[in-house]
Amino acid sequence: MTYATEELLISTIAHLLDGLKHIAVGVLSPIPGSAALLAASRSATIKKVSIIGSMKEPYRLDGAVDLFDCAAQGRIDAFFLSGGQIDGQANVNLTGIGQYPNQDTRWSGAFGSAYLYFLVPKVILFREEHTRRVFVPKVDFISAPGTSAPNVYRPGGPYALVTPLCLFSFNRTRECFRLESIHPGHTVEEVRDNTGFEFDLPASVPETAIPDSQTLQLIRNKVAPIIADPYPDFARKIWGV
Amino acid sequence: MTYATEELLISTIAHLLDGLKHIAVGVLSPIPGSAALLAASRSATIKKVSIIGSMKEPYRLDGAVDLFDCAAQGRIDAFFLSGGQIDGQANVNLTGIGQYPNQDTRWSGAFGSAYLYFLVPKVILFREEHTRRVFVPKVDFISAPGTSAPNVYRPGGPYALVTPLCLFSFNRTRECFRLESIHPGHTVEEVRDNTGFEFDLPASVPETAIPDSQTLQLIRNKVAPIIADPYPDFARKIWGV
Amino acid sequence: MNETITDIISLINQIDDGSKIAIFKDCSVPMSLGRGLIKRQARNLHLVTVPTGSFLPDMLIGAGCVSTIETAGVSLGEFGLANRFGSAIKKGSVTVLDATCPAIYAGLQASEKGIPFIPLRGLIGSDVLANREDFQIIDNPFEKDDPIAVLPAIQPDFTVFHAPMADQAGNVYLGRQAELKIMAHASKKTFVTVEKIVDFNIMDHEELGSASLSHLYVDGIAVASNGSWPLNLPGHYDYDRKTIQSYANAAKNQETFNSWIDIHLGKELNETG
Amino acid sequence: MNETITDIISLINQIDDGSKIAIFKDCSVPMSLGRGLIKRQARNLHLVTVPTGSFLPDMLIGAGCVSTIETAGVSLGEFGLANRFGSAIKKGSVTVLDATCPAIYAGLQASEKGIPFIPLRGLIGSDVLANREDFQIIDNPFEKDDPIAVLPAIQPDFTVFHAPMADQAGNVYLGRQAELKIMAHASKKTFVTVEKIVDFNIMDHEELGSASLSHLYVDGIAVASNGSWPLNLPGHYDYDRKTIQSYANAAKNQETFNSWIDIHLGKELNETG
Repeated sequence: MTYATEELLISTIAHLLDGLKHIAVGVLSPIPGSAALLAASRSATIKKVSIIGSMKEPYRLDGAVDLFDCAAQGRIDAFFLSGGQIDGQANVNLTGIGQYPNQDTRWSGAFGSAYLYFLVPKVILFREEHTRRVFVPKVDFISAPGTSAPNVYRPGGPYALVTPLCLFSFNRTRECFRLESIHPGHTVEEVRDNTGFEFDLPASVPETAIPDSQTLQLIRNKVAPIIADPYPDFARKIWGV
Repeated sequence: MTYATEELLISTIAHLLDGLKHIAVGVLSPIPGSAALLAASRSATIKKVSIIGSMKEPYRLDGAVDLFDCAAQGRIDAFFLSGGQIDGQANVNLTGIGQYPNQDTRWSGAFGSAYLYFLVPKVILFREEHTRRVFVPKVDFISAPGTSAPNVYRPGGPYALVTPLCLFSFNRTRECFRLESIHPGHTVEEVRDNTGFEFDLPASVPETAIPDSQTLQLIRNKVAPIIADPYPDFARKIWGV
Repeated sequence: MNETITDIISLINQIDDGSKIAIFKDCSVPMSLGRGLIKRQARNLHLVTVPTGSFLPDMLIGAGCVSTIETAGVSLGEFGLANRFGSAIKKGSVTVLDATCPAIYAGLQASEKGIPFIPLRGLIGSDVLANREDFQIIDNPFEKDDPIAVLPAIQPDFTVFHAPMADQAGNVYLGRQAELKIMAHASKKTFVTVEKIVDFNIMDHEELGSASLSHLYVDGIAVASNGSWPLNLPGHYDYDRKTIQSYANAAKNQETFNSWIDIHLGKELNETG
Repeated sequence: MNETITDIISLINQIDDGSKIAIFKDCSVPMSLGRGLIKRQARNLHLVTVPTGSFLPDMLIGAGCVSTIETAGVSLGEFGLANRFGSAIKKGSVTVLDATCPAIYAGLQASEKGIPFIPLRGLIGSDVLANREDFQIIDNPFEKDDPIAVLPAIQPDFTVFHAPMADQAGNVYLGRQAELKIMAHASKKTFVTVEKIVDFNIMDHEELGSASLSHLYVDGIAVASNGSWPLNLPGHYDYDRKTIQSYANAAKNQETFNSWIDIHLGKELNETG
């Protein structure tokens, strides 16, 4: 079966969520949201997928305070972050470019990053643009640090980075990313050319597994109708629903 | 008009509440509760009387956490405390008699005392038994201290002590009570004989004002039907309602 | 069927001896479950009364189930002193950790927020604070010469309560008792007995939803009809004053307490066991 | 008639220049009241977005009403960057106090509890913390070698929001937006615009009551029909996407923003002024 790039990304992220209990997804995250729903649709362990901003059961939360408290209680196993800039130590910049505070380009702000990144065991970084503009040697502003001193309370942190080119894992001891697989049609050179930071590389980099037909059916039949509620434009574009 | 002792106490306490905005009343407090309702019935300033444990509007609170938060926000002007023992520095013992922790007699415990006593500007102490057993030189256990060091955050504290014999005020600077008035039919000697602590005394102690007929009508027509809801036995005993 | 929905015996058996258990003050009290703990002779429980306690803590203490009680006060209210509690304290058979009502709530709210401690006003100069080795006074870091009490987070192993209803997904309608949410959020596990299990999703219901606890925080649910008896369930049934009075009379000494318990646990056996 | 019930002009005129104002993120936003503040040329406002902001902060900044914004982020969401906000930051005409979402909530909850500060996890090592002179790191007094951030309480002068209904006593039904309670509890005063004022007591209603704010915390109420327009009021009306898109386009530069505001404030004048 043919698949859309988005479906490959959904499938790749979903593999990272197997065996978890509670996955939370932030705003403006149709692909991570779809991945969480896909994982839940085939996993007996996943008790809840929370979609921030959703007012519908079973995806809604009891308000935003509840979300943050829930994470601090250790009741959220995975969350997604993105960044205007992400560097090789998994530092995330959601705040802006240039000299703070009067930045040349101001983005939104840190939101919950410098909190959930510390408390949620598996934070998956996801960005749909894989360029040296995004993946920089050093972020201009650390909205949330990728790593912390050993005495800092930090049960959580970066677990993986998914882009349209590849999947990285993050090694918390070595404080750097490792290229785990390259999506079909892309090369190590392409990843290197478009990544501004150094990363670990296995001797031979496997190709990312493509979604099998069962997975695609789950995505199209189970996930698409649900994700169309918070993200109608996305669902229409990818699946015509 | 003749009046019951309880009506005199209700009237005496109500005078202490004039001009306030929000009065809160604890559990098992029919006389303070009636006094608060009486004050509210004739005062334009009183916006709310909260009766802890009441499930009825407008007397209920949004839960117990709300009560304590509300006090800390400075939104409760008066509250009532009692004590198994009360001493001359207005220390209150709600915990028990004898050597802590294995006390010979254990009462309930401090409840909210070592909090509301600090935060509510006018805390009125009320006890229906005026004996040396209750009003002791020094409490066995300070559930809540009457006074604090100057650097301790304490916008609140003891304001008055009402008993079946008399009305005391509390002088926070001198850290002692002052006899303000004696209820009709009682004497300074009687107060002295039954009080285990020293207190200030004016040259001439006035008699407590008895409730006038308008006050008694308010108590019987307005207050009694309301207080009968949380305290049916009390209302039946005093007013036959 | 959701696997969190089970029977009351299963819940009772999962509450190990030595557990730290949070119980709400005077309504939503899981009396059926409490009697079950007495029946199975639970031992060394660490009770956290939220923030005060009445019949259930007194009964559990009288039945020898409790080694520690963390409380702002235990009393039978208009029915008088909690005599099994008082007697155990005098004998020293139960350790009491005295607190204030807002201190209990604040400790639970700290646990709810995943913070290790929380500051709280009051307490300074009281014998409550003087006897709590786990409470401290620090300087407010934002103000000169402003001492303030700091309290460690309270994380119970279990919150147990009784509620009007749950749904098949495991969501529980609480009604006005919003403090039950704090307790569940603060605890490792939450067990709930309910009057009934309904067929609609409670959280989908616009008005019930905001007064309900998400299944995310609920680890076990069992139906227990009249599960708060002889205490009340607001909006559903009132106190059984006669039974409560008979308890208050019996609990004045251990022998009459024992007889009362024998009679009433026997009853429980037939009703829910 | 309760004296807290008044008209929107009266509320707007009571919000002095320089006030610290808390606004909820993306629903229950008092847009009518916000346009009124622009119309009366309010100045030097200190906005606290709870915890993030969208159109209203961007509009108020574009109109020159704001000198400081305390926020976890400002964005028009799917409509893109908040360009008046970004432009003001670049020029330095607005001071930004960057925070995280849970830090804003925790600061308000500290004010709600009347505690001067509150600890919070995260933040350490971020440039958010590094740039907040009013945030500190202390040692957890209950654990060795455990640094933790402590944040001062946030006490706004005003919380302002829009809600479905209020009653004659001044109680306000909030629906699911429980955070609005925290904001009102934390603030010196709370002003609410509502779709309607109902004749029954909201607090007496078993199901509405627990999702409502007591009149004790409400200092002013005014009817503003469609008071959240062009934003949504959950359960009542949806976003007006066309108007929001026209704003997002116009706000890309100051001139087109000014024209947009002129048109839409004129409209407001006729509708509510």
